[in-house]
Amino acid sequence: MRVDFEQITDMDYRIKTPILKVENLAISYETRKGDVPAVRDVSFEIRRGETHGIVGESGCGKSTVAFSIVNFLGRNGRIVGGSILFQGQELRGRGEEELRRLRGDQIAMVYQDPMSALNPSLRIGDQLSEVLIVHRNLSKKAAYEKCIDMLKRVYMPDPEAVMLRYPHQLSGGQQQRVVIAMALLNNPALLIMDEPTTALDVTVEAAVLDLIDELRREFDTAIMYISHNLGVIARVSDLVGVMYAGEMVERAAVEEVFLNPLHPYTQGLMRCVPKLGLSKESSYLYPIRGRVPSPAELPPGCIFEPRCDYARPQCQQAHPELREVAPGHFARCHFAEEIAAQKWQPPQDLIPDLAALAARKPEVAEPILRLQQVKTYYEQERKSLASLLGLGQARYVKAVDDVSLEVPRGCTLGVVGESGCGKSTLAKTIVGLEPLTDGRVEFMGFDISVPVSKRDLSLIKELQMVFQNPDSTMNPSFSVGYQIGRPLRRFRGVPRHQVRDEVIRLLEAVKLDASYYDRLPRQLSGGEKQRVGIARAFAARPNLVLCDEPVSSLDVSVQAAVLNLLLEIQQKYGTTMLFIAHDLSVVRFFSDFVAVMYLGKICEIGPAEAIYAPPYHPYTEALLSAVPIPDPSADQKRIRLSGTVPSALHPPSGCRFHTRCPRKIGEICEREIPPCQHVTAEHRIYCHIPLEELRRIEPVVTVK
Amino acid sequence: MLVKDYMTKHPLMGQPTMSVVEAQRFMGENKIRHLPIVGKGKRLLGLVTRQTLLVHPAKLGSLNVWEITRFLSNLTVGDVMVKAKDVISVDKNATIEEAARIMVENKIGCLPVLEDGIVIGIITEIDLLAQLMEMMATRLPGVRVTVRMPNVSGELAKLVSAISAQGWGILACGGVPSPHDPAKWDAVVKIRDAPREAVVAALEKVEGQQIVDVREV
Amino acid sequence: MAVSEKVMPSISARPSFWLRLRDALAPLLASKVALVGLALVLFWVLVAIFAPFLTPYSPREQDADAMNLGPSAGHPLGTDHLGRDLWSRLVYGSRLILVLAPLSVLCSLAVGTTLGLLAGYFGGLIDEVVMRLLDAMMAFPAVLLYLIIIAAVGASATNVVIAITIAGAPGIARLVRSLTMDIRTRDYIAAAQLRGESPFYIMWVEILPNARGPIIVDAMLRVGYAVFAIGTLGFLGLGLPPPAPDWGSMVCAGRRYIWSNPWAVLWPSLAISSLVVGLNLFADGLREETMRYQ
Amino acid sequence: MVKFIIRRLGFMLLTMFIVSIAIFAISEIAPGNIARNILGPFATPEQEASFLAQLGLDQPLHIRYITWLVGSDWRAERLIGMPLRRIKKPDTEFYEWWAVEPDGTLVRWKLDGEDLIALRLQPDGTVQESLDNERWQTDEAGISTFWGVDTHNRAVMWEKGGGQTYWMRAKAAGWWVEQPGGAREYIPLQKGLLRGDPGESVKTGRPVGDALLRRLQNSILLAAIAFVIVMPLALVLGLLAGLNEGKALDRILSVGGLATTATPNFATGIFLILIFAVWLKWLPGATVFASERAAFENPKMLILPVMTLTLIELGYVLRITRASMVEVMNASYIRTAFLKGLPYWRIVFKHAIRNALMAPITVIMLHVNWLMGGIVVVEAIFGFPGLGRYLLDAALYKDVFAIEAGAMVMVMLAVGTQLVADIIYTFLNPRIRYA
Repeated sequence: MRVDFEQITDMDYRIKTPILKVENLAISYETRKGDVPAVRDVSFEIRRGETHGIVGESGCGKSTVAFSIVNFLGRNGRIVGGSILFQGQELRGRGEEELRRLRGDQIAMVYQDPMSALNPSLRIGDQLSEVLIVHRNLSKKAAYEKCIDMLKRVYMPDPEAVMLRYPHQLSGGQQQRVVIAMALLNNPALLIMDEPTTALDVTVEAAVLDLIDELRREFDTAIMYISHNLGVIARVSDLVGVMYAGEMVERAAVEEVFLNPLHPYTQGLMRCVPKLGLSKESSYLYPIRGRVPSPAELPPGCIFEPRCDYARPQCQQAHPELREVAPGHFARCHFAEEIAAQKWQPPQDLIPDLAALAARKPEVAEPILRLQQVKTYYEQERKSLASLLGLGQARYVKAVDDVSLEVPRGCTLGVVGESGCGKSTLAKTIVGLEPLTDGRVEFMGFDISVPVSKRDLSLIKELQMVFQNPDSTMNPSFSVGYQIGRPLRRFRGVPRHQVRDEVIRLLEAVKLDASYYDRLPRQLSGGEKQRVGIARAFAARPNLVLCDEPVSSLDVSVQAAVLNLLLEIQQKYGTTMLFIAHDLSVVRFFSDFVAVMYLGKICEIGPAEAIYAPPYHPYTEALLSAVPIPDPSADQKRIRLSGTVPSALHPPSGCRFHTRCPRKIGEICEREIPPCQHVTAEHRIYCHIPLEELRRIEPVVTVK
Repeated sequence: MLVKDYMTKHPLMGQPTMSVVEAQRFMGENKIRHLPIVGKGKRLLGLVTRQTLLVHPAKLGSLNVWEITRFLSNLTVGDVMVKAKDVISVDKNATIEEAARIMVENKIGCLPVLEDGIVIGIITEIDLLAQLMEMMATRLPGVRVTVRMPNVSGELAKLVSAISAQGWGILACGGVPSPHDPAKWDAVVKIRDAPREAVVAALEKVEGQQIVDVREV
Repeated sequence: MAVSEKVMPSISARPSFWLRLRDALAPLLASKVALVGLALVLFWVLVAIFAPFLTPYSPREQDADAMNLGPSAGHPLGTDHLGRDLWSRLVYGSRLILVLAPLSVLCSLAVGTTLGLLAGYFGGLIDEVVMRLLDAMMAFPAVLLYLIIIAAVGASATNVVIAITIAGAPGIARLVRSLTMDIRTRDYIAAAQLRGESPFYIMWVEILPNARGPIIVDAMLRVGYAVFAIGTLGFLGLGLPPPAPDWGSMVCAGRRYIWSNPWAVLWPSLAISSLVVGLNLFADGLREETMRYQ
Repeated sequence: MVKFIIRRLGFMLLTMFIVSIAIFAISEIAPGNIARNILGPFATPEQEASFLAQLGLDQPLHIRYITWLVGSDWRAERLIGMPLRRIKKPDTEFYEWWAVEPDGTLVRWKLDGEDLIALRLQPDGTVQESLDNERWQTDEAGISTFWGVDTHNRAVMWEKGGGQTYWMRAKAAGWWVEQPGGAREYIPLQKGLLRGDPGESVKTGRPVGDALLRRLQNSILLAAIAFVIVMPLALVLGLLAGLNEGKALDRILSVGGLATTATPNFATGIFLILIFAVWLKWLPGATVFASERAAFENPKMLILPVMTLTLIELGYVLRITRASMVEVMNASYIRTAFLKGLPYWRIVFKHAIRNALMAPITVIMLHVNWLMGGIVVVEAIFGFPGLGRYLLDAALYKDVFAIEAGAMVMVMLAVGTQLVADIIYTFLNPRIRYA
């Protein structure tokens, strides 16, 4: 019998009572300076089986909302208004014992950094099973069996053995699976996830997100998903709430928020993120000016007014309510309809010199930097007594293993890869902070294979670096002026009395005014510190600047400003750059050439456009399919890598990627180091799979 | 078609300490008719329906107005609920027709779904009716034909092959013993993308079967 | 952050000394415990400074007619077994201890900081050698080390300072080493290396100022320990030679007459306790508050 | 984990080696000081030289170090040409060194004028004297020499016929004599520290090892009682303070702990004596050891010393435990436990305490150095005959060998405790156990 049930649309008839309904929630923290309102007037509801994303930059109060639901605000936090209805019943004002019974049973929570979420001195099995033992009075044996079942459901390999392990014996991704399993053991009605994948690598993150989605369908759990990453939110959510400075400024279905944002802040956010598929010639990032106000000093009217391009006098006086602008689409803006109707024009000061950007496309010049079979090994710290006495064999972490590449003058080479792939070590090797184990680094025709302490000052000057962490990039003891002035004096011999003027000129180049000269680093925000770091690197007028994840710890709106600044300065000085990042979208936006690294080796290198289009190296393909794209309409192939990145102490034989490669063709991958295949003169792929076959792969991302 | 896939997961639940008044309000606000009462770890303690909340007049007979008020405000859900041992429940792996049978035989409107004594969901008559509705592809357009056929194996196959011979798709298909003729079955098929006349013409040709009802919905 | 944002632009010069002092003192004033400690310490500091104005007798003036007396109008705290005024001895004793203790801490700071910076910055073999030596020094109970050193070189003010320096330096070196190893990984150190700065510039200019917080708190605690140690040495008979009005030695001498004249041991014991406890409370309050601010 | 422990053991040995050099160097680097300390400021240079020679202090530093560490008998055996043996003198605590003749008789010598007299120990314990001049070896210059063992446990090279006179210090009498023949070189015989013989006290002439052992027992008794009282008390109070972070109980315990720790040990002791002995007259203010078992016969006199030690340690352990507990209770995994809906006490006992006690155990054990300092002071205050008192007396008298031996024992105890702490820590911490 051939019955044809195709295309039956899923229309749920059931009345969906909200599992969680938050209304006008307000939370304050007591501090020495009095109560500081951290969250004000937040309302949203989550139904059964729905994922409600909450997105916002750091410090906007998203985690506070999450912890208020389980009434875990710490000693000085307090809910001062509004209501939290869970399963139709009010949670505010419930006794501690009642709430305790709900926690872990009906409401579960997963948060960032699984390693610290698990007790280091208890076995995984004990930590899992006690949830059942406490809430359901199960016997230890029965609880263990249930836990093993649950571990199987989160695709944990070898669950019986995992039950007996300690947290430190699992990888980050596995730990997060354990935490998720722990949260779901009691089949909770509500699952709160606070940045659950932020600490994970992009390929692992993709797998965990898939898992979350699958489990949600199976358990019909309502999920409150908190993240700062627009891409992740776009991937997992049904509904999205955008938070800004403690208020929810917009709330709607995910497509609405991403494709048709109504609030100026949301619109600004969307213009800040580089999108995969756009290169720097075709797009420009428009940062939001200013910075997030501190919760202690909020503007009296609309909280976004000081940064808003549409701000009018009324915005300064009246505080807008969150109102339904379109069906199901809420925004907190007086003029949402008006703004939605008109087309956005970048403000005058932000209009980029697009023509110049386009014209900048560098003719391929001679290489300024050339790496030949560079190897950087670290000796593993030896701990046995034998090795202490000099016996035993030294083991090496092969952080960078046999890397050859060239960077043409005036171009930017982006280096991408997951954590531990050796990209930062590569940069440090080039500038001479790490000693080279083998190979040769050539810069402007000079051999610079020696550590920085043995280099000539005039060579040191030509290679400068912009660092990742804004908090450690500046010496907290010295003023901005001193720190920028120091390289000026050392490298360019600027006379003492001219240093100040010169520093101020540099500060202006990075869009900071002269008043910053005397400030100490702790008086600067993250983005400002990063700007000073850039000014310091460029003070020497170097020929090559290495940027080691310069924007990865910044919020998106600040990130955009810093990226733009780097582009602008590069253009001004004609500097060559090496840009290291783990974010493929950023690299794409920023680079002329891209190198993809895995476990110390380059998999694929070539012009940026070529990397993001077939033929791909299988690893590049997997990376691209894992990147969360902040565009719910984009189509992305689903390729998931199994397992975790092997240790660089014992890298796999043959092709390093063979243990996780979804396109492994056979024993040859395990046995032989893959050959270099030239797609074009500049585009090289290191893989055993013939090029013709790689060319046949369809593009991973298609944007409608 | 198992209970676990069609039940309502994470149903609203109450505690035995809830007052009857509160429970009435709660059920009314959330528009539900059945409220499983659970203790620690969602263990089923009892079930409250709208009927159980209507206090039996015999209990109040001897009380005056003020005593009634006090009695009612002190009355908790735990006092009036159907105790767990009397609650008829269903396993999550039961089929939905099994659930329907239990409900029909006991003349009840809802079944809590249990796993090791813990409430993991609830299935009500509405859920079952909804599935009937879905089985008949109610929300999709097509030609719905009722055919009366002998209670002999192979008859349905004849009907289906006649439809597939025309290249049509079947949206839904089901059969019940004919209420009018014990030797016959009434089968219902819903055919998509087919003109009504063509359907009638095609099915009339099937031997031994007669079209009882045709409609486009 | 937000506060500084508002205040700073109006001030064009480098943050003034007073502003920075206020910043530094703010956490201190917030802690009651630290204030109590500070008060105790200040009391003794003032007493030491104005010693001549506070005492009617010389600390060494003996009075054979007034031996082992209890408190009286003439001798507010009584006299010791040689008829010396206890108050005068206490007051001049504070001078002694408040000079010797900070001095010895400064010496161990100098030694310890240098060793710690070297070991922490260079690592490798230097670190290994220094650490093994420090481990060995730290294996000694401090009192034992004092005993050995004083037994070998004899008791004198200089030797006491030397002994305390030797006993204290390893601890400081360890602290500075761990701070250095932490700070060494910061990006601004890499930036300095990329300016081709010399290791000594990096150690003393880039690293040390950023390690100062914990070092200062530690040094405060160590001044307390040094007072403690000087007192203990005196009590054990290994401190400053007799006529010096050393608090520990006063207790040591008075110990024999404890049944007839408890005052002679009580006052110096109280004095040294109050000073050490004061220093500790102050340092501890300081640490708690600075930690809270981070 | 075994590797880890072996590694720690290796480090400990290395540390002890460096420590032994340090102790030795500090104590003996200036032997002139030692001589002057003992002989007084009026000794002549000759007397000083002779004194140093008799104690073996005229030898180069490294020879003395080796002698001290592993003994000198094996060196002397080679010179004498006979095996040497150490026996305990019956009914005393003194040891005697004898040379062993091929037939097994024990023999040593003395010089009487120019005659060498052999003393042979008879099986009944008496000593038979006989002239033994044939052992002299005379060289071309007519100088006769002989290496033998004298009656003061030294290997001695006697010499005569050189026309010199020799200074002898008769130890018991304390005066000096001149003789026509005499000892030219001395090697004080000892088995060395590592073989259990750290030498003889310069002050009493008694073997240091035995005295040390007895004193050590007393000290350990004292420390053990204090430890048994302090640990549970301090840990419980510390955990309580940590759980109540910021509340009144915590404030009181923290500040109280700080105050008791910071107060110098001797002051604490003095306060306790003043209160309980002088004013209240409840307890004795000093310890009197009339016999070996005095501590058991009159345990009341131990109360104040133990109390002083307890107060010294209590505050420190309490504060460390508190800090650790506070840190653990603020840890992410405790938050997880709360969010899992576990009851409060289950969180405290199952999740927090184990982690909270991990850090203090090492820190507390490291603090054993502090405790030892405390013991020295407490023993000094109460006149308790323990190791600390012994060391102090040795230091006051500049009794080098006693100081060296006592110091080595103390450091060994300290380092040993730390090793034990390390091992306990590895057992408690699965991260190391399953590394």
